Amino acid sequence: MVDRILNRSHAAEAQADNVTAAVWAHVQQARNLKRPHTLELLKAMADEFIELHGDRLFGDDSAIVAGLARIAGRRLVVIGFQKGQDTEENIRRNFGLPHPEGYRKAMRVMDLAERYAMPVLTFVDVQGAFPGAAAEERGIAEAIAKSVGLMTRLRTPIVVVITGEGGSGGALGLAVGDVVLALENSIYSVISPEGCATILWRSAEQSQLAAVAMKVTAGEQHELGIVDAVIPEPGEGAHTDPAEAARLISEAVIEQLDALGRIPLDELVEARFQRYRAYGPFTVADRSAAPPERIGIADRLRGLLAGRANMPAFPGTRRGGSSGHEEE
Amino acid sequence: MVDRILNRSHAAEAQADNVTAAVWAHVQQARNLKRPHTLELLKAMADEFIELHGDRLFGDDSAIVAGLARIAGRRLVVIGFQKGQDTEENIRRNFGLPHPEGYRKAMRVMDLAERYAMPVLTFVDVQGAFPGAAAEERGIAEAIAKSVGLMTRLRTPIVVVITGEGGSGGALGLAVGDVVLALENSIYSVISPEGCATILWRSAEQSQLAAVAMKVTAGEQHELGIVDAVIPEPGEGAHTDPAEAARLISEAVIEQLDALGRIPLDELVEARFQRYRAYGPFTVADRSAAPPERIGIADRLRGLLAGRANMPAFPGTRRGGSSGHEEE
Amino acid sequence: MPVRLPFRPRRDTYPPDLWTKCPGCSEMLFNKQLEKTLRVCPHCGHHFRISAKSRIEQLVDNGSFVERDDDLQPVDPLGFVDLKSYPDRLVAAQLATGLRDAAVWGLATMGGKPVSMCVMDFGFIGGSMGAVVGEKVARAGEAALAERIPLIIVSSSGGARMQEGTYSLMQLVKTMGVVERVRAACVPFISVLTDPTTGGVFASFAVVGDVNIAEPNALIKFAGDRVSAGTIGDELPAGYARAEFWFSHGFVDRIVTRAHLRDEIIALLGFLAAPPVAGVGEPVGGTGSRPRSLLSALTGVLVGENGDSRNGDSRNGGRGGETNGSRGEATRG
Amino acid sequence: MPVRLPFRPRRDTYPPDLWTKCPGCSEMLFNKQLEKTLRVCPHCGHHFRISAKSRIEQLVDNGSFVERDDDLQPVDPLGFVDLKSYPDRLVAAQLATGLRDAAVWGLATMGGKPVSMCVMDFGFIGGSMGAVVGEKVARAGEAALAERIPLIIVSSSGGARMQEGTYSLMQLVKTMGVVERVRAACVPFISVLTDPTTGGVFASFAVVGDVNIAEPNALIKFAGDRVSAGTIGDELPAGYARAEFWFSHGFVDRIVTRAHLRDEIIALLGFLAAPPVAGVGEPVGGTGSRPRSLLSALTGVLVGENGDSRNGDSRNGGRGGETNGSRGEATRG
Ligand SMILES: [Zn+2]
Ligand SMILES: [Zn+2]
Repeated sequence: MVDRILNRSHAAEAQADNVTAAVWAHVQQARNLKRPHTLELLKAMADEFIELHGDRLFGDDSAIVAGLARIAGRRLVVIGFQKGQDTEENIRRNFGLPHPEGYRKAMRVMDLAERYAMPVLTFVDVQGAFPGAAAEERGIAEAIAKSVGLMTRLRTPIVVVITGEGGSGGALGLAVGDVVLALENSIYSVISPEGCATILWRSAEQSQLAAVAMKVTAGEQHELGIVDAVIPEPGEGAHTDPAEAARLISEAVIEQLDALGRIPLDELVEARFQRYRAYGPFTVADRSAAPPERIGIADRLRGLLAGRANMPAFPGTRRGGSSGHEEE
Repeated sequence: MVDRILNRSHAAEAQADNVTAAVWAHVQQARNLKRPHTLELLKAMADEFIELHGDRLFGDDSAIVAGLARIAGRRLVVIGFQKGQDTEENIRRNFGLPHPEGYRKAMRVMDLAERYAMPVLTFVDVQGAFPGAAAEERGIAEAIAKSVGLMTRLRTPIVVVITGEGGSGGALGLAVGDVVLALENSIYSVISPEGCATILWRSAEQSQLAAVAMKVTAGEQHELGIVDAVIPEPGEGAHTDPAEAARLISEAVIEQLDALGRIPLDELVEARFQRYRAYGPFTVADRSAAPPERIGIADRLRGLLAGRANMPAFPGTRRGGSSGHEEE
Repeated sequence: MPVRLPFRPRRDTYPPDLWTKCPGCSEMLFNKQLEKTLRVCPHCGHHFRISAKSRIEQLVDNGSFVERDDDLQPVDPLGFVDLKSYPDRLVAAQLATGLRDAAVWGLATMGGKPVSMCVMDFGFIGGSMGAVVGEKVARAGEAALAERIPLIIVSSSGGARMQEGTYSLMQLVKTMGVVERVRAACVPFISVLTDPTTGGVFASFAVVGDVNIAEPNALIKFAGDRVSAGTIGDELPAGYARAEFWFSHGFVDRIVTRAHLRDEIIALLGFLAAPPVAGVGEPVGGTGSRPRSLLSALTGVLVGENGDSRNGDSRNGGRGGETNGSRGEATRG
Repeated sequence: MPVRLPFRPRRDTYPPDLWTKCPGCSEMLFNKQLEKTLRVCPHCGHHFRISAKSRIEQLVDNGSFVERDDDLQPVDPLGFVDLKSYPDRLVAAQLATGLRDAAVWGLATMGGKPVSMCVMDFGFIGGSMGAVVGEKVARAGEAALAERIPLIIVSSSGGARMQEGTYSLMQLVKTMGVVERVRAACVPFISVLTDPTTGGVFASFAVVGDVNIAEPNALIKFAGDRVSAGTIGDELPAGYARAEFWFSHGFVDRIVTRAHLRDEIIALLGFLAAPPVAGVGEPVGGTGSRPRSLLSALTGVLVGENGDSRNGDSRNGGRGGETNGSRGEATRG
């Protein structure tokens, strides 16, 4: 659809506008405040949930909840982001924007999962980590890095469900898994569309174009191999029938857990590592194509751009790497 | 000497006063602000020292220093308490009273010691952990517990040197080792004499009696088996000749490291565990001495106290447990 | 000749036919009634301190507790004398509590599942930890390790016992050493912090449970003596160092009222179970099988594993006035 | 037909016969002189950004660096277009830097000891991390693992590369996965954070070195874009998110001036050496033998292990105006 935006014929432009509007509607849907969050989903899915609190270092972050849950007879550790249901709760939960303590609590509870042989299920719905100084100076970067690192090696199955907004590193801190599922109306991106537009378009108003360019929708992320499967949402979206949404999620999660539970742990962890090891396509240049004599940069640029047939892969290269999941 | 204080004949009283004065002079010596601290000792002992900073969680505690040192050609991790040399430095170092970040930094650096096969050397000289709310609320208790726990299982030799005041849990957080040495004028106690007096005598003014009762001096702690060996101090004390004090410490430490280095790690860690597992004498009561009929408490108390021949061990019990090191 | 210590079970420091004034709300409470509410004020929820024996009775399946090592007895390694001699203090504490020292440990079942449990008694020299208390905590941990059954420690202590000097300080190391082994072996450890849990007990095993549970308003802190001795003159905020303070500072997982404590622990035991072999535990999907314990054979007192409840329903009466059972719990089917 | 990319080595963005105004102190600095001080202002100590190639030259033993995987080339997996197309940005960056992407990795020696090194180049699309950068970091880590030689990563990056979308985000996982394996294998990892190290690079490998070193005043932060985009309106204090800020907040071990960086790393390598077999390492007293590396045979370029210095003393001239080499260093014999 990006190509369409570039070929600015009137028809194409109209079509691009349609696409952009559709993508943006999807983004709005993913951000709908009424969507069920971790605790609402657990209420519907779990027979039992014992929330655990605190990072044993500094505090208890209410924007990330974690605990022990029994779902369809299975013992699980469940960790997820939690926004408020109303203004008061939203303030108490910092509008769902986590501080480092949230990820450190998550790691502590993941450690319990590993030691007591419980699979981990995470629900991801966060605009991003809290961007203020309090989170920064207490090491939100360190907390996310460590949580991601722990999840690459945790010796128990991990199923991730992107339920709303999978926003950047803040989301990734709980989103490393053997299986990554996504609700139909969810999004996942390396940076918020607003952030991307601010940097690349130098205007937050171009967020819609950024959302299109980054292919943020669950469906597109599935095509890219980042998301393994998309879970359909009931009615006009998960918030219109949270119980049914929870049922669909539960069904999908249990199916995955059953499959993962049959894989020996060593293999499981190795496969998870290899999954992420493989992400990100690149090519290998033809070494025989040696650099030419140095000439004026402007001329060369012009010539190059004119002669360029078709990116992505530069001509004269052979394809290497993989887009991760597609390779398996 | 406690017995002497109890038998209040005049001669004995005078003698008790002498003992008390001597013990208190020892305490003052241990607390002499001019005694060399970790960095001063390292300056004299180490060919090289690279200080490492920060707990990777919240801050860098300047009351505990940690780093990589080369002493007599050996790679070591050295961790120790650090007071200031003058008022300004004392303020910057919080008068040598550590916050949780100090112990968490220590644990991080101990982990490096284990992974890169460097023995750990600690210097202990601290009145106690910082007793204020900032340390409390960030988990000084948790930090000390975890540091003690880590030291019970760290897979590398640990040599502890009590150089000044070994005060309570704050000191213990860096004082678990395969070998515990103490400078001649140092002290080691479960609580500061002032704290003990406040609680048991209900007056901080009885600190001197508390110091006597707790047997705080290095020599007494050696007799109790808590300290393995006492390192003599030069001249009027370590502060009168820091270079010579450092040389004597270095000599003692290297001798211990040589011995510890010959022990396979599994055995070393097991022996360390068993050392601390055995500390603290107790007895096992004779089960045939069944509880009598219930009678008036006061009468019984009186009768008991009169009939009691000699504590510690209650009559009718066989001795069990051990005083730790003495058993080996 | 053995002197027979006049051990007598501590019945009740509050005679059942009298009244007690609640320090929380100043209501006069009839002791017999208070006993039925597990010594929690039905008006304001104030949790009175209780003895180790009462605590155990409230937690375990009826009659399942088998005490171990009740014959361990403290000695006086330093010849310690303050205003009284340590032996005198020991005898007085023994007479008052019917205990030989400030901790009781043993094996029991909770909801039919075997556990190793150690409970401290504040009535014995402030629940302070000397060699015997450290030894009992260590043995409880070692039994949990050997049987691969959960370790439950209920703390109530002023900290290390000064009268045993640095031997008491070494109990922090002894207990942490064992608890680290329990952790490494993937054996569960639930720490219950009750009023008060301070000093060296808070700075060792009590703070490092897989799950830390605290009773409401329990005083929990490390720097007890020196703050109170005026070393630091900070103004301390209301609620400082209480259970709720530690909850918000991230060191307590859950605050649970006494009425819910047993159920809460049983619920946790439904999740925290040592896998068959430490650190291995191949395919972990499914429902998490736990190995049939050999404990029954050893103790000879365990109720059937299916027994998820016990009798003693009388205990469940009279719990009116309790507020919500546990903080931050989202759902509980 | 292959299009031959006009790769040219970036000599110097500052022609040597001209002057540059220091953003730190506004002094006019003669570029040739600036080059001699490793692009550090001799007046105020301002550290100018430098290219990956310059960085490597400054750090490794002369001529010892053998680049690996210089043929890895980015693609455009999303067909990304903003104000320019991603391929256009790539070509422009390649022309400007002579690099195919924002990282260079290879094997080298420092003070005679083999290392695996990966250096980022901020000049290439802000040093952003897409698939190629992530791959190079991962391969550098894997080489360190395979050879059991220290891993050294010098970061200089605006974070994840937006144009590769979530593939860029996945580079955080890829790199952390490898770094976790490096750690588990007891292979040393020194992370050098230079101006700027932000976003997903700070939130992955850069923050988790065994030792984290930062250059003075380097901007280091995670929440770059959103703070600057005005999402949060907090007043930020002076020095916020600079190297010294992170030092005082406990995330940076040492702040080291560029003039001392090589010596500092070599000194650290004298301590941080992978033991013969991961996690085993029987008796650890003595002087810590390190296994004779097989690397020499593989690279064929290493200098002798005794060589603790290199030539290139000219580099050490003209370092006047440098202040203390590293913060908080106590003694250094
Ligand atoms: Zn009341
Ligand atoms: Zn300047």
